[in-house]
Amino acid sequence: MKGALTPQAAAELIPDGASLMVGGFMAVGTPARLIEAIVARRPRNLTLICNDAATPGKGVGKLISAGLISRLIASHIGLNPEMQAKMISGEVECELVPQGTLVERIRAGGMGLGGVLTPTGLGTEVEEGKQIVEVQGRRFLVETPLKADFALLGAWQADYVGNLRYLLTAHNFNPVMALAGATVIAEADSIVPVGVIPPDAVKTPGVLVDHLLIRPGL
Amino acid sequence: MKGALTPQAAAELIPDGASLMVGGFMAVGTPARLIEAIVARRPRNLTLICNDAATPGKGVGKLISAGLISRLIASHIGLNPEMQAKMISGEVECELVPQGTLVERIRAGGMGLGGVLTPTGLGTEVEEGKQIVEVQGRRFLVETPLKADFALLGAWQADYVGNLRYLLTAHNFNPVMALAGATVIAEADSIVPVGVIPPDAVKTPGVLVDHLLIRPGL
Amino acid sequence: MDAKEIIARRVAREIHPGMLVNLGIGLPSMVANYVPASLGVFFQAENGVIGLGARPPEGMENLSLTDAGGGFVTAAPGAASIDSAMSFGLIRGGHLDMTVLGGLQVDEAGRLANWKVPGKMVPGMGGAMDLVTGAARVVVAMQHAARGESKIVRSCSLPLTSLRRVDLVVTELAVIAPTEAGLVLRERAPGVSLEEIRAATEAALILDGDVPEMILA
Amino acid sequence: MDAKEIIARRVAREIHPGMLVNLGIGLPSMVANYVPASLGVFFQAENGVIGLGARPPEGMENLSLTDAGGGFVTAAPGAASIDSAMSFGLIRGGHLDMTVLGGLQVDEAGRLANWKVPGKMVPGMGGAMDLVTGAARVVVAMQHAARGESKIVRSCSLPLTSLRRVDLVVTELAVIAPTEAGLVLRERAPGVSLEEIRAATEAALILDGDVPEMILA
Repeated sequence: MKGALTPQAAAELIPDGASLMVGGFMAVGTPARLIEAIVARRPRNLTLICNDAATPGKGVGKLISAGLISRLIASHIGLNPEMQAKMISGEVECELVPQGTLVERIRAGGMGLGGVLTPTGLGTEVEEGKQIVEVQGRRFLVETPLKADFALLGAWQADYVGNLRYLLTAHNFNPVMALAGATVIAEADSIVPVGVIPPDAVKTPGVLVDHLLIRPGL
Repeated sequence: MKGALTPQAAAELIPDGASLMVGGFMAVGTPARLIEAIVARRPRNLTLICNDAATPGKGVGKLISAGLISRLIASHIGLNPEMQAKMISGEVECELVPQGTLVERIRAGGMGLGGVLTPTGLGTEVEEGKQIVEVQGRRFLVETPLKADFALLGAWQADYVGNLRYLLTAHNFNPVMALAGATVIAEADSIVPVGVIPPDAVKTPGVLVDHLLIRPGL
Repeated sequence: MDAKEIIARRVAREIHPGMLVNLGIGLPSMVANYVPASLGVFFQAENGVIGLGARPPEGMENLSLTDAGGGFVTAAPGAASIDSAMSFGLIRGGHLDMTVLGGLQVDEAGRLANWKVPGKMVPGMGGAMDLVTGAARVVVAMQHAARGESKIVRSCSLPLTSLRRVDLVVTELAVIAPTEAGLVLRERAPGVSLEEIRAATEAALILDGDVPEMILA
Repeated sequence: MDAKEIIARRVAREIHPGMLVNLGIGLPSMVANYVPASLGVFFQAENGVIGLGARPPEGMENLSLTDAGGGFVTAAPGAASIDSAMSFGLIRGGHLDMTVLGGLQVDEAGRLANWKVPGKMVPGMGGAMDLVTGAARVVVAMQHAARGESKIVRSCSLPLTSLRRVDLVVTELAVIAPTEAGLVLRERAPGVSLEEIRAATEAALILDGDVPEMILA
C-alpha cells in the first residue's frame, strides 16, 4: 500500500483514455465517493469494465451519464436506458459479455493465465470471431484475458496495509478486479489499524492495493 | 449436506479404484481421522490427487505407505522417499504437475472450464505431449481439467448445512477441491449450529459438501 | 388464478429438498412464494449470496444485501456470501441443481432464446448464458404466447442463449419436456384441452402416453 | 563468513521497502535473517500466507501455521491467509515482486534448472516453475560450484525450470546479471579476483564496466 488519498487526489491519477475496472453489481459494492470525484474531474474517453451499467445516476451510471465513457465491457445494461441509447447511437462502443465469462476473463488477466476455455456462448452470437479449441473431445470458446489501468474497489473494511474485507453481496467483482488493475484504489466504509482484521478474514491481501481513500471527514 | 458420518462409515463409501482429491500441504489441512479410517478399510488401486506426498506416515503419506495408491497426481514428492522409491519401481504411476497448474486444473474441473491456458511449463518437460494454443500472439500450454470421485477436506469449523471455514495455512487446496469432487466429505475440528458462522466467513458453501465427519467422541 | 401464478405454482413442484436453485428476475422469482421453508432449499442470487431470504421489513434493509435485480433481501440461516467468481463457478460447474428462467422462445430442439430482440431490446445476457449452459437442470417459466404469437416455435428466430437443450418448459397451458426426439407434451393446465394447447403452439408436440392435468403447489 | 551467509547477505540487499517476496526453502530462506523488519517487506509462503513471521518459541506453535517447508511460523501484523489458487494467482499474475530460489544450473541464456536430476533426484517441481515463470523478478541464490563443477554453465544439461531468463544470480563468488547479450559479471565477493571467478565458471562472462566488490547487508 502506497498511501491513503483524498477522493480528489485519487481521481487526479486517472488520465484521459484510461481503462477502469469498477467493482459493483447494480451499484452495490461500487466506490461511491471515488466515482463522484471522477465525475467532478471529468477525464474523457475512458474504457469502463464492470458487471452492469447500473441505472442512470447511480454507481457507474454516473460516469456514463457524464459522458466520460467511450467504451464499455459489461454483461448487462438493461436497467440503464441512457446507456442503451448511447450504444445504439454509437456514442459508446459496447461489448456485451456473459457474466461468468466476464469474471473469468478478469481473473485470467489478473492471474497471468492466457485466457478462458468455456462452453458458455458456443453456438450463439458470442462465438462470432472467436477462436475455438478442442480439449478432450469437447469444443470450447477461447475468451481473452482482461486487464485495466485502474481497478476501483468498494470495500467494507480496510487496514493500513491495504487488506480488504467486503460485506455480503457487495463482494461481487471486487476481489477479482483487485488482481487485474495496474493501479488499485480501494474505498472502504471504515479503515482500522493493522492487526484488527484477522488473517483469515482478509479477502483481498493488501499487497494488491496501491491506495485507499482517506476516511470521510478527514 | 446429506448428513454427518463416522469416519468408518465415510471410509466405506470409497470403493477400490476410486479417485480421491485430498486437501493439505505437507499434511497441514489434511483430514487426519478420515485418512486413518481409509487406511483401516484398505480400498485398493486408488488414484490420489494432492499437492504433495507429505512424509512417510503423515497425512496422505499414510495412504501411500499402506500401498493403497496406484496413481498419484501431485506437485512435489521430495520429502517422501517411500513415494520416490514407489515411483522409480513403477509401483505407483506418478504425474508431476507444477503447483499453480495443479490448483488451476482442479479449479477448472470444478468450475466447468475446458482447461487452463498457462505459460508455466512451456519449453520444459512439462510441455511434452501437450496441446499449445496461441492467444493474442503468445503461446500457452493447454492443461486439462481435473475432477475426482471424492474430495476429502480438512476444515477448522463447519456448521450443519456444511459451510466450512479453514484456519491460516490449512486452507491450501481444500477450497478448490471442494468444487471438484463428485462426493465431498469434510472433517472439521469443530461443528457449530447453523447461524454461528457469519455469511462472510464461509469459505466453502455448504451446498458443495455432501458429508461431515461426526465430532470426535460422538 | 392468473397465468403467472399457475406457472409459478407448477414450477415450485420441481423443487426438491436440499436443492440449490437460482430464480431469474420477474416471473421466475415468484416461484419462491410457493416453496415451503421446510424443504431446506437454498436459493442462490448470482450477484453473490447462497441462502437468499425474503424482503426485509421497511427500515431493516441493508444496502449490501440485495438480489440480482438489486432488490433488498435477507439472509437465511446458514447463508454464505460469495464473490462473482465463486458464484459463476457454482453455476458453470454444475453445482447449481436448477435454474428457472424466463423465455422469449423455445424451439423443437429445446433451445432457448431469452436475451435479445435485435433492433428492439439489447439488454445484454447477464448471467443467462452461463445459467443455461451450466446448471444441472434448466426450467423455462414463461407464458405460452406473446401478442398472439406462440413462444414455442419450430426454430428460434431470436438469438439463442445456448445450444444446450433445456430440461422443462412450464407455461400457463402446458408442461413440455424437450427430448432428443422433440417436444413431448407432459401435462396440461387445469381445464385446458390438448386441442387448445396444439392450437396455441407453433412447434410440433409429441404425445407419449397420458397427458394429465398439472398438480399445483 | 561462510558461502551461504555471503549469498544470503548479498541477496538481502535486493529487497526494497514494501515488496512482496517469496523465499525458497533452504539457503534462500536465510535471506530473511538480513532484512530489517523496518523495511515493511511482506514474505509470502506459497502454501498460503502473506506476512510470514519468524519461528515461534517452543510451545507456541500452531499446527495450521507453517511455511512451504512445513516448518512452524508466526504471522506478522497485517498478515493474510490465502488458499492455493490465490497464492499462485499472485505468483503467476506478476504480483509477487521477487522470488529467491536455489539453483542446480544457470546457463548463458539465463535459464535456470533447479527441479530434477534425471535418475537421481525427482522430487517434483512444486511451485518452482510457476515462481520462475510468473514472478516480477527472479533471483537465484546458489553456490558457484558443486563437487568441483561450475553451476554457471554454457547450456543447462539438466531439465529446465522455465524458458524465462532469470534476473540475477548471486553466488559466494559473484553477482551475475543475465541479459540478452549473455551473462554480465556485476560484482565480485570481498577479496575475490576476476580471474578466480572466471576460473570457477564454465559459462562465458561479459564485462561491462567496473566489477566492484559486493556490499553485504
